[in-house]
Amino acid sequence: MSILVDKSNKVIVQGMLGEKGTFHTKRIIEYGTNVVGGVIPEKGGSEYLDLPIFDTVRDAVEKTDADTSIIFVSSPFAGDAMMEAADAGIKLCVCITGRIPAQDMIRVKRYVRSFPEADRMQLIGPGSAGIMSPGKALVGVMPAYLYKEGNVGIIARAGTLGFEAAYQLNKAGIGVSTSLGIGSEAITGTNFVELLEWFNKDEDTKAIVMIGEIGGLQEVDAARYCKEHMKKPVMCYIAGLAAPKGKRMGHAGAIITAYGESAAEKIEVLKECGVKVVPDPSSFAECVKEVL
Amino acid sequence: MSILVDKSNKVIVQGMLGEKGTFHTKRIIEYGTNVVGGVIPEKGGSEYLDLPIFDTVRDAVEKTDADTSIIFVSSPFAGDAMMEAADAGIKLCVCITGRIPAQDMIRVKRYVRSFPEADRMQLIGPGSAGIMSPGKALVGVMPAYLYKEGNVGIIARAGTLGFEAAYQLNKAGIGVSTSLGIGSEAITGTNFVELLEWFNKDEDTKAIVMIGEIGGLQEVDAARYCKEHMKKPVMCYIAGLAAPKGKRMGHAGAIITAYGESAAEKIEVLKECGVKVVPDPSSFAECVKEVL
Amino acid sequence: MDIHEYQAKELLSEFGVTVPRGGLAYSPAQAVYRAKGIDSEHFLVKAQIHSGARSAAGGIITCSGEEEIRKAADELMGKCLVTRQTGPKGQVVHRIYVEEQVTVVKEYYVGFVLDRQMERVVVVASADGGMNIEDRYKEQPESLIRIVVEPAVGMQTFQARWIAFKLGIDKSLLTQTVTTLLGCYRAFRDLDATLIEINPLAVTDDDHLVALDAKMSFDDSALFRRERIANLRDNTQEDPLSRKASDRGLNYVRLEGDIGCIVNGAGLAMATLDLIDIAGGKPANFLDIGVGAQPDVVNKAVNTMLSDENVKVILVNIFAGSNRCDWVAEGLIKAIQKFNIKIPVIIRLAGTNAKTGKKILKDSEVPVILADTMREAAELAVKHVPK
Amino acid sequence: MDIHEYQAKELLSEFGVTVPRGGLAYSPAQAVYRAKGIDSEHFLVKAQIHSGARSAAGGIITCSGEEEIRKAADELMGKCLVTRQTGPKGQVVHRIYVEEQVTVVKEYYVGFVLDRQMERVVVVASADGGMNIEDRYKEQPESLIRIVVEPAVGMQTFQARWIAFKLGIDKSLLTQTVTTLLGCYRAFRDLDATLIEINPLAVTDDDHLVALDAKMSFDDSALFRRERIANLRDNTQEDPLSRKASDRGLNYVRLEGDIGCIVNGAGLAMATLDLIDIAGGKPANFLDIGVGAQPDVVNKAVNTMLSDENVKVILVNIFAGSNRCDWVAEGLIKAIQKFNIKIPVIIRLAGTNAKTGKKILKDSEVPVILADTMREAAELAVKHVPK
Repeated sequence: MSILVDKSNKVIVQGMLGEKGTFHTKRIIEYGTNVVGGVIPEKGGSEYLDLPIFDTVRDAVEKTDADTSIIFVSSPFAGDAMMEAADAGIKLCVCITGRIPAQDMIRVKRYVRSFPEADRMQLIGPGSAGIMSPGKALVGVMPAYLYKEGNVGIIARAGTLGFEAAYQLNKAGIGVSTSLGIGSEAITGTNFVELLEWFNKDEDTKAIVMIGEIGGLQEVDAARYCKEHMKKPVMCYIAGLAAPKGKRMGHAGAIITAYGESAAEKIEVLKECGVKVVPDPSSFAECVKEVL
Repeated sequence: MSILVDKSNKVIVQGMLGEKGTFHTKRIIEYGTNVVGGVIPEKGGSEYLDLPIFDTVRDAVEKTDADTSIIFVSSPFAGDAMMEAADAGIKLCVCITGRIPAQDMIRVKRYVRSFPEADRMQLIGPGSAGIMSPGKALVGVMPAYLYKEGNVGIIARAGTLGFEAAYQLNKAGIGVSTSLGIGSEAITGTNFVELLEWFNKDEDTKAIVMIGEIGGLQEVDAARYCKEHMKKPVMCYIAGLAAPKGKRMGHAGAIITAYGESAAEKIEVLKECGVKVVPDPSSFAECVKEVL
Repeated sequence: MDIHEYQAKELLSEFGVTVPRGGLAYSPAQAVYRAKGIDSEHFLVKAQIHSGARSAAGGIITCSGEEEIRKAADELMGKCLVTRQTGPKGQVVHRIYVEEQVTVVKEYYVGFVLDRQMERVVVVASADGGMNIEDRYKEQPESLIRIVVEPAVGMQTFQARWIAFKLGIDKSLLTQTVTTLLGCYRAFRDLDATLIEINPLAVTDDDHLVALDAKMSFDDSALFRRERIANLRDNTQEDPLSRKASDRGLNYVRLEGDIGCIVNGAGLAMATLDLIDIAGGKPANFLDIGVGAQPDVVNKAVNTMLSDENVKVILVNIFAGSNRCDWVAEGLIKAIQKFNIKIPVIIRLAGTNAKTGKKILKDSEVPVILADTMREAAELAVKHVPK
Repeated sequence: MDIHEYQAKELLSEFGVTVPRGGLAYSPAQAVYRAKGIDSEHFLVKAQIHSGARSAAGGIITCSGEEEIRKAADELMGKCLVTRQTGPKGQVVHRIYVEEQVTVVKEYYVGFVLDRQMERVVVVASADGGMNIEDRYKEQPESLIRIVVEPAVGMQTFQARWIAFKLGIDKSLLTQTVTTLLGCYRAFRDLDATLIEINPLAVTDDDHLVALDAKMSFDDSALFRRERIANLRDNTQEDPLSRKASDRGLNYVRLEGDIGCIVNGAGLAMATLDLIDIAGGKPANFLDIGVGAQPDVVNKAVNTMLSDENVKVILVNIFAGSNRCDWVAEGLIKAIQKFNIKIPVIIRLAGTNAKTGKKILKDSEVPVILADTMREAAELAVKHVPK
């Protein structure tokens, strides 16, 4: 098993025409993911990379029964692309594009929430590295060869650190059930807690590696969730313990910052909740070995 | 029993300073309703009609534990007043003010829905005649002497027709459990179906009089609800069977008009669903007598 | 509130909608002058009335050259146009719009309207522009494209693109279409509109997407904050009595029959019309004096009623909630005496101080007929209509 | 992106916020000229740097008369101000704002900021305006007023009124306060701001509510649609190397130590800093070349790195996902040869084509030190820092 993506997902690509979109779409197809089409407004009816192209996500869903979408649309238009996916009935949307205006993301999340919970689209990203379920499907930009089939789940905010963890595990002979990049933007879709819930239910996942970083409180929420609900070992590395304190403007930012946003505070809460803390980003494999 | 209001409601008045607000607040207090204060921005800390006045609804709720609000604030500011009530934790808000811009009402309803269902404010109106539970409380502009205690529920879109029905029932010796005016504006809060649900559960209500009119589909929804769920006799008068077809502008209005918006169509659906149709607005008492 | 085509076009063009070049005229001479300012060979001279379907009613005339424009304008000015939308009395033309005639390749229909069921703005569009869109819709409802705007976020680009693709608009015009549709939506939202209709939205031979006609209506309840829109009101397009009543704070609606109705509250007005209908009569109008009317309002109401020459009987149906029947009675007596009313006046008073009110009327010398119930009042009114 | 006080005031005044009269100057002579255009006896000469807390650092000087203004401007121009917010390197003053001095009766603090937890705009306010608002907040968190804006409907009047009442602003100033707060909210929304701060928001002796200082920051990701805001960028307020890097499409952050780090991806950058810290070293900077960097980018990165004279060791940590380690290796060799680099270069390559990349480096003549893991690379870098 795996979470969110496997061979059954019917995937469409939004914005596959650019260099990045083309490069990764090819990789995704090569990996064996069930890509059923692409959406390129104005190019509907044509083919690209041997895939049927549609003008709109609705058309694509109607014609191909697609349930999953991956977005490479450039940042000024990515918010619209996410809403289009939600409107068309896409169930899982992975937005690779990052650097999306915060107000666009506020709108996207409001829009997604305007659907009844049962129909609501699961959004991964923006600024996500995507989802990789080794041996099943790749809906992301992960270098496939890094990932070995196995039973460790990976959830990383920063994409490259997720790759790094998979690489270290692979070298140590450890495989992955599903690896997800959830992005480091100010406002993102699915967070640690929701994915921990999925992993908790996944029979094939025996342990989970979380890779957090400074900013936000989702690691703290995840720590609390682990303490109360998690039936499997979770270990977590928090990047940025030595990160410089940025220059700041005004007082408001400091005032609204909550306890748990700094790396040290996150680590403190994780430890309190019994989550194993990975001391440095070279020790993923060693830590996983101890619990497997 | 009664629905929504009785002696236990703690009521505040928003916008009691104007002529209309003053007149009706006096009436409401005279009726014995538990009015605990008023909200008049800039006048907080003073007294008016022997009531403590607050600058904000939040203040009023904090100091008086108010759970109910009635709004007389003039129409440009009434949307803001409804949102303020919702924000302050008011559970039941009756907006007497009418002629509120449709876009304001779209916002108000969106705002009210942004609260979790358990905390969500019940909004009656705008353009409502209010709520009258004879012998218990008046949170509205009904002439109190028209209403006799009893077990007929009244729900009217147009305020004066609700008065007319109560008056006819009274002359025939029939009393009312609760009477509500829900307003005829394009976009309103609580509708027929929700109130029928309340009346369905109310032990003291033995029959319900609905007074609908042309436009909208809520009478159709109510008819279907009656057919499937209603355990008590419901009778309904639809005003406007002889109303002139208005001058119209363009085609869009005609296109989006659905089956069930005209008086004749409403009556047809009501009959199909087994709801007794009151043939004319002079026959409320006769119709009720037949079922009681 | 409705506005004219030329006003709607001016507003929409500020929101990025392309419209043909044109100019407003109040006289044939001015129409010619306007045309001279536009570099075009062919013109349309268009009657400005608050109604669509003007073309079929002869309200739009194609012209070439000064003389034809003058003639067309002369023909239209002051003419009463009866269209499918005006009702049988029609609308009189006081303004004329002179516009370049563009060459049309394809016509579409686009409408923005507030859907009260959904409590949202709905966009409807059809690849068949033109006059009989409702009929076409009734025959083939699936031919209509329909988009619902989520109020929390507003209309999105993907929705505009979807409409463009479903309409089958050429892909080279995609950006223009999106600009037009999103522009209309912003105009709708920013100006408190209740209707925007572009029919037809046309593709021209030089690949432009142009609004050939435009209609806009606005939310009366929001005019307090839309001064610019309120200033676009054209009184000549409204029934003079209705205007007179509304200037006096009353709501007057002219109908086809002979019984004039003075009522308080819109619900009671509808109920009164229903009862007259059941009794076999026909109302000449109804005049809603509002829920909390004061004595002087009754005077104004009677005065307005008497200006309507179709009224053969006056029916007064008052249910006093916030107001008082004795006030109404006094107001009626004064008005009947002052205007020396000879036609039958049937009065039904109920609610606050109804007994006092009835007594005042009985004790007075004025010849009124009192009724106890609404039904009785309606029946008496119908009975008193002169055969 | 941050902007200056004078720019923020100009923007906010367009949204209805009242600000004192003032003028921008690039020289003492211009400062005097600006003051002459303002009818006031007392002036403030204010250093324009991208930082608050300027007053305590001597960046704001009170003046009367031409000579004092000239002297104050002369003192400030070119001065490096170190405030509580600038960091130890401070910011150099290149622009001066001359403003009328108003008489203040009472000061408040108001801030608008995007709360990423709530995914909403949050308004914070305090009846204690001034410099030490964070300290005050830590001591008495309940003294802070806080409003969350529901994004579906935006900030509402009742919320602005609530803030005004809680601040205890005199009721005669209620309308002014509401206008100011709703104006700030609209500016925040319409300009894609991430921060608006008015500190202090002051009541003057003539009963006006005036923004005495104003700060605004903007969402870098939204600058593509805010051309006017993007044009307000003042390069002199940014680290020159950081600017140079960003012109080349790289992300450079200057730090305090001696190890220069070239990495790809922000996550890997943070991890690298963490490992250097664990190994007992101090980074001089980090330079993120992005996730999918091409060969020429490496060249640019090394060039930028060499402009930083604090760099004693270069640490390259690349995890190739979309890009390729062989490209990175080739780029590094070319750059090392071209710039004739003498300082130690530690390289860790992983991911796509890592083996080929390492082989290319080994086979080349350039003196680099290869590491297998991130940890090893960090330890080697620290070891090679000259004592």
